[in-house]
Amino acid sequence: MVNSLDPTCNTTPEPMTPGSTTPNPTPLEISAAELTVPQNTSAASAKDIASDWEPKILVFACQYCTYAGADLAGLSRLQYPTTTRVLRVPCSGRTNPQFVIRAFQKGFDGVLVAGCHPGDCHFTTGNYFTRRRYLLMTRLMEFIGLDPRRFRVCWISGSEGPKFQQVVTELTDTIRPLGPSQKLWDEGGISS
Amino acid sequence: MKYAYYPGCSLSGTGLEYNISTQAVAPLLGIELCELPDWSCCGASSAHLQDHTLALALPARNAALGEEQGLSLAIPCAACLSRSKAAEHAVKTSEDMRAQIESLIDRPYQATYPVKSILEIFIDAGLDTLKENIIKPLTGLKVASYYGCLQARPTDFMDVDDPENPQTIDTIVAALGAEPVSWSHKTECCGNSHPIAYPEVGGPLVNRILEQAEKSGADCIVCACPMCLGNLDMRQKALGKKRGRPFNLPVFYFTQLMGLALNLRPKKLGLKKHFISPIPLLSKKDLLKRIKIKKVKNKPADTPVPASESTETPTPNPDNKKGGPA
Amino acid sequence: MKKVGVFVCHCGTNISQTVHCEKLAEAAKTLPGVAFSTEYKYMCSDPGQTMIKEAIAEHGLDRVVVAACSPRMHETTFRKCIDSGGLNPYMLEIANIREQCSWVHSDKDKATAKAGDLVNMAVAKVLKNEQLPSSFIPVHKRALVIGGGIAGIQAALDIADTGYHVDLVEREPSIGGKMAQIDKTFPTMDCSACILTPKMVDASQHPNITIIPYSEVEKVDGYVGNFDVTIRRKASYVDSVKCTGCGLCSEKCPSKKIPSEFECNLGTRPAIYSPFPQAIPNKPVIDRENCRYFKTGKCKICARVCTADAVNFEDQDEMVQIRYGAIVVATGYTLYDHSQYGEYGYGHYKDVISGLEFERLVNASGPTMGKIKRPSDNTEPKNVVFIKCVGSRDKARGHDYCSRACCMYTAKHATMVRDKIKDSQAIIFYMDIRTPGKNYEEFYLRGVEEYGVTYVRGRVSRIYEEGEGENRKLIVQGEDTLLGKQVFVDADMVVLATAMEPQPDAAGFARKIGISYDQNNFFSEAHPKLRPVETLSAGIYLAGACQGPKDIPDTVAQAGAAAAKVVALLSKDEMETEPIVAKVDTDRCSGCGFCIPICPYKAISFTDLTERVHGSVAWGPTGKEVKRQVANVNNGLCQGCGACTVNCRAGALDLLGFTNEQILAEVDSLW
Amino acid sequence: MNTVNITSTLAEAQRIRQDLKTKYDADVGKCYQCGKCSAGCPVAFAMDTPPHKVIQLAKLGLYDEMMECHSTWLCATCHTCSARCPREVHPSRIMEGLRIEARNQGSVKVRPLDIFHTKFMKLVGKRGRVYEMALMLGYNLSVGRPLKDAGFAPKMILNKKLSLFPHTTSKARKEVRKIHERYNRMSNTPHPDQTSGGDTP
Repeated sequence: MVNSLDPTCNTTPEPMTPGSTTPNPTPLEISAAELTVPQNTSAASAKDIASDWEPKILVFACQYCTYAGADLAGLSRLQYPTTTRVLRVPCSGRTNPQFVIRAFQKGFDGVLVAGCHPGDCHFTTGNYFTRRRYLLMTRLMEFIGLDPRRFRVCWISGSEGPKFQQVVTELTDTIRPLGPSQKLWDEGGISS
Repeated sequence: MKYAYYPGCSLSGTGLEYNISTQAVAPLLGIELCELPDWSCCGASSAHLQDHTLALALPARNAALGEEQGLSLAIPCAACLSRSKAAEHAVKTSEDMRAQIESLIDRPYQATYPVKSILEIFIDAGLDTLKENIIKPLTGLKVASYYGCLQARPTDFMDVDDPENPQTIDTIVAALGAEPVSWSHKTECCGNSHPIAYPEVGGPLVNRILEQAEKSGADCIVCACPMCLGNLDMRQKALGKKRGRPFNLPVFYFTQLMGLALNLRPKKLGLKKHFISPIPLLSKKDLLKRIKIKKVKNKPADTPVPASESTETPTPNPDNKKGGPA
Repeated sequence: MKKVGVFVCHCGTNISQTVHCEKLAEAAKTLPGVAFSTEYKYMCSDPGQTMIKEAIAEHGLDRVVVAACSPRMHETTFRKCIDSGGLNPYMLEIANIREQCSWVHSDKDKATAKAGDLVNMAVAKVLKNEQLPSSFIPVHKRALVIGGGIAGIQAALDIADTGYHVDLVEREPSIGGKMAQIDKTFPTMDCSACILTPKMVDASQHPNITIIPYSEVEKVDGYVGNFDVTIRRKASYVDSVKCTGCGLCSEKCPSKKIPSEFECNLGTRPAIYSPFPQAIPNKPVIDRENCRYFKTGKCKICARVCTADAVNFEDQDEMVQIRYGAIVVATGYTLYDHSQYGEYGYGHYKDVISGLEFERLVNASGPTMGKIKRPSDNTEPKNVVFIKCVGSRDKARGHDYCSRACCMYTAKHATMVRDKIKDSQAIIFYMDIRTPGKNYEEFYLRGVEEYGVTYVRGRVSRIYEEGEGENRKLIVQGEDTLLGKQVFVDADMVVLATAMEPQPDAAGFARKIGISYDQNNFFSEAHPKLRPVETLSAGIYLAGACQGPKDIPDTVAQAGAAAAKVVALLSKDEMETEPIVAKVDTDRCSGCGFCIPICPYKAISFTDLTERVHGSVAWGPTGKEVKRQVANVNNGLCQGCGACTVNCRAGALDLLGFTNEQILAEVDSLW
Repeated sequence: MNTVNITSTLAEAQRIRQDLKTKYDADVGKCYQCGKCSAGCPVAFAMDTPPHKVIQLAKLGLYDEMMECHSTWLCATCHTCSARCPREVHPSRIMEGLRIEARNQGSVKVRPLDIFHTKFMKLVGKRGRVYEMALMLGYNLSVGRPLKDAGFAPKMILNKKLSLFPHTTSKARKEVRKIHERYNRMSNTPHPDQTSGGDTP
């Protein structure tokens, strides 16, 4: 559609980004490997997690690509764990970082934000903003001590059913040994 | 460039002339080949028909020895090359295969030093160093370059330029001044060990290659594998008799032709060890005569007596330690 | 009082096989706000929909949750259903318990628990739904067809016949595409030019069609109904108005020996040329690389001989910007480059040619005037071998897919060889013979029975040359898998049926105009079975081989379908758009403007707001009038992506249908 | 016999396919019987069952017939088929795998070839390098044609292309022997050499 706004260099300095208006170099998924695992997270040792405990993971899926990819995984009957709950958004750009924090506060053990591959976004620039916002968001999550392996951003297109299955399974297997997410959990729960 | 030279069993026996010609030519092009001590057989044509893992362990042992010296293996024989590359590929691609091989050879092996064929090494050393040192270009010699099957395949780890129509030997032959002939059976199989062990099937395989080479109008065949040369050279007379007309296609190793062009003595290249003698062909093309180059103290040699019409006066290769071709 | 109705669908057994639908419906009753909950075998069926409408009436429901298949399948169906049930269509949420639950899990209890959570989320969201009035945008009554092959021509004609104006953009100097290069067409053996040129003439003379030749689409902005397209008219150095198409310049042009792309480099053309005799528009263009004047600065013979003084060497590329309501993409295909097949010797052996090159050889207006001749020495070949699936159905070096048309055109070629060359042999090496169309099988059988074409079942492993000059033969080494024997053929010529591929720049082009493409770079249709000519980008339609390999009958059918979709769109003055648009809460908006540059459709702009402000005695009882700037969203431009809402720190911007409250309600619903 | 009931053999086919896939990384399931491997095979003229038919036998699980065919023995391992296979089935690896399995079952179809390769490996096992003279003599004796290729011997000996004595180094010999021992222990099937053809070196 419209390419009027050159996606890679957004003119207005976003308050959250400290002056970095240069297009960030890596359009790739933000993989757990790049993040430093904070030492002090009290990763529950394997033995005291109930053996049949299953993490609960919230997936923000963009309607045109990742949601379609998840549907394709269904059409091809690709099995994956029942740990994920998909929340449909029109574009990954709609996913406000505050929703992610809210999810962890309410007790989700993992959050996945997934959208179209950069360049393929139905709204042209939506996933560029996702990429930029969540590159910072992951730093913030690390800073406040949330284990970064619980939070993942990646690109899944409408024809990548197997990739959706693989990402969900991988994420479940990474989070299961980490045990329930206590770090941001607010027992009382914010009155809705 | 220094390599751990791995002659292999054939080059210590039936392929002796490939061994001596390689060792004669390499230093002239600044390539240092020091033989790998205590090398063992790579199991070439038989091991992988007995067992898959053992067939990878045998060549892996030699490559591991080379790795300990921090040198890549330089392998002339295409069969040994293929097996060593198979081991290298297995070690690189699968962890448990690497573990199995290492446990068999009781030695670490990470395939950090890639195994190289002599052909590859001479090409990497740069054809211009070769061209500079040519004293006697092999003009008028029409050559059918024969790669055989193991040089170009299997394609998942033999990274040759074009598995269907390789050009590596052709480029060397052209650099030597000879004329590489384009023909169709460059990479057709010569039958591996069939011509020796099962001639009823091996014979026709060798026969069709000789027929095609003859049809292409080549004077001779050049190859880079002792198995291929062995089959094409030893079986040629009998096959010629069988069809009632001798082929008369001498078969060379490309290192022998390089030696000739670099003005080395035929005896030093083992040219007399073939069953189909190349001497009549070479004398017909007057490539046997040696060009006398006056030995000159430290001044660069400027007036060699050019026997043939080679115009430009090539200065001998500076680090030619073995002394000028006296 | 909000009253939610929950309707759980079995979808036959698709859902009920791994989700306890009854338990799910029972559990939904206990959720806050749920007044009614039931389940039924087929919720999307008529009885299912009537059940919903009745429940709405009976229980006074004001919002509905349907737990069934993906919203991408039936969201519109259920919106229409509750609309006719008296509710605003957007008081609906769908829980996807089929594609994302029953089909992907096997443990029935866990799947039912997950389905319960999904229903829980949907109910929590629907409680926050508001009635959304749908908005309308104007539709510009003009269509653009990109690509002048048979697909583009047919689409343009069908649209133009309904009275709307169509621009037909073609990259080459003339329209006609690949079909113009073909000699005969299967299964009727019509001469391709005879059935194509009338359509080309109709297109050129049709009052509603403007052909824009030798041009390419540079940029596409805007959205359905309002595409602003920039077209680059490449410099042709010939004034199309003055030129009469007499062809004198081409005759006199000194550089003649340029390989002609139209003739697949078998024939030659001058530097100033029009590709083929029946070219439309029949106006030559100058090929800058090979024109002597542009290379050396001296020549201009064509300008001198031109009676109409139409040659102009100072011609420049020209950019044209036009607004369109709909776009049809018909950019066609190209052939697989079979030099990947070293074993077939392409490039070494002149007599190994592709199917399209054979078409040129056998074409009366081709380089050999229709006589089939060997490109190497122009002699007539006796034994012609055809090899199918070169590059198709080949994971190692080509494409996985089957190119659909090769079986038929190879059968045609073989029949023509047997027909045109006395006592010739046509041998086809095949793996399968795929004749899916009407009269296709009969056409293939006719070739075998009447014309004596030989079919050998097996793939050729290698081709090599033997012999010189006159008796030079191509030895084809294949296998007859039915006999289990190796098969050798001494062929005079070999024709390879190479795979159909998208145009080389297809991926870049798709990104440029905003449609998606698959892993083979063919453009992706909205749904392979139900919406084959639409794309996921509203207002852009597909026709022909650019969407996937196909033959001419399918292409023409698709072109007609695309035209029908375009006309359906253009027939409306206004188009109802989804009311999923951003909305500004002017009380909260501080006018910081951070949202403005985010919007890719430039839908947000500042407006002035005058309001009365109270708060201090000085301002008196009626307060003071204050003017300030606030953001304002143009509903027509906004496409509902929601990226702006995240940038708004004051929380003033929200996206209707996916408000912050709705999403947070979904997040909270599970705890 | 050319009628077969495949209902029972299909279960066997799964095992064969899985076995070949894990051991030799070659999946017969991918083959669509295009015949290109047989077309390009240099030895196909001498084979009773062309390569693509051998793969079809594997696909249908006709294990016995597969063990009976001579093709796996005649294969010259030139990998032309794998280089050109459009489905990347790697028929050369399948041939290799089936030949080894047939050999382990003891059903040798082309005895001369088996004798040559077994002798070759025994010599390598004993000395670490091939003792060519012993190989040729041993092979000729066990094939019963003592004077085969004898004509070549004098010239080769003269030109030192056939040495009368084995050339190896003690370290090479010891290490290779240990490799064979470790291999025997690891695969706990006695190395086929020990079982068949106990000819003297």
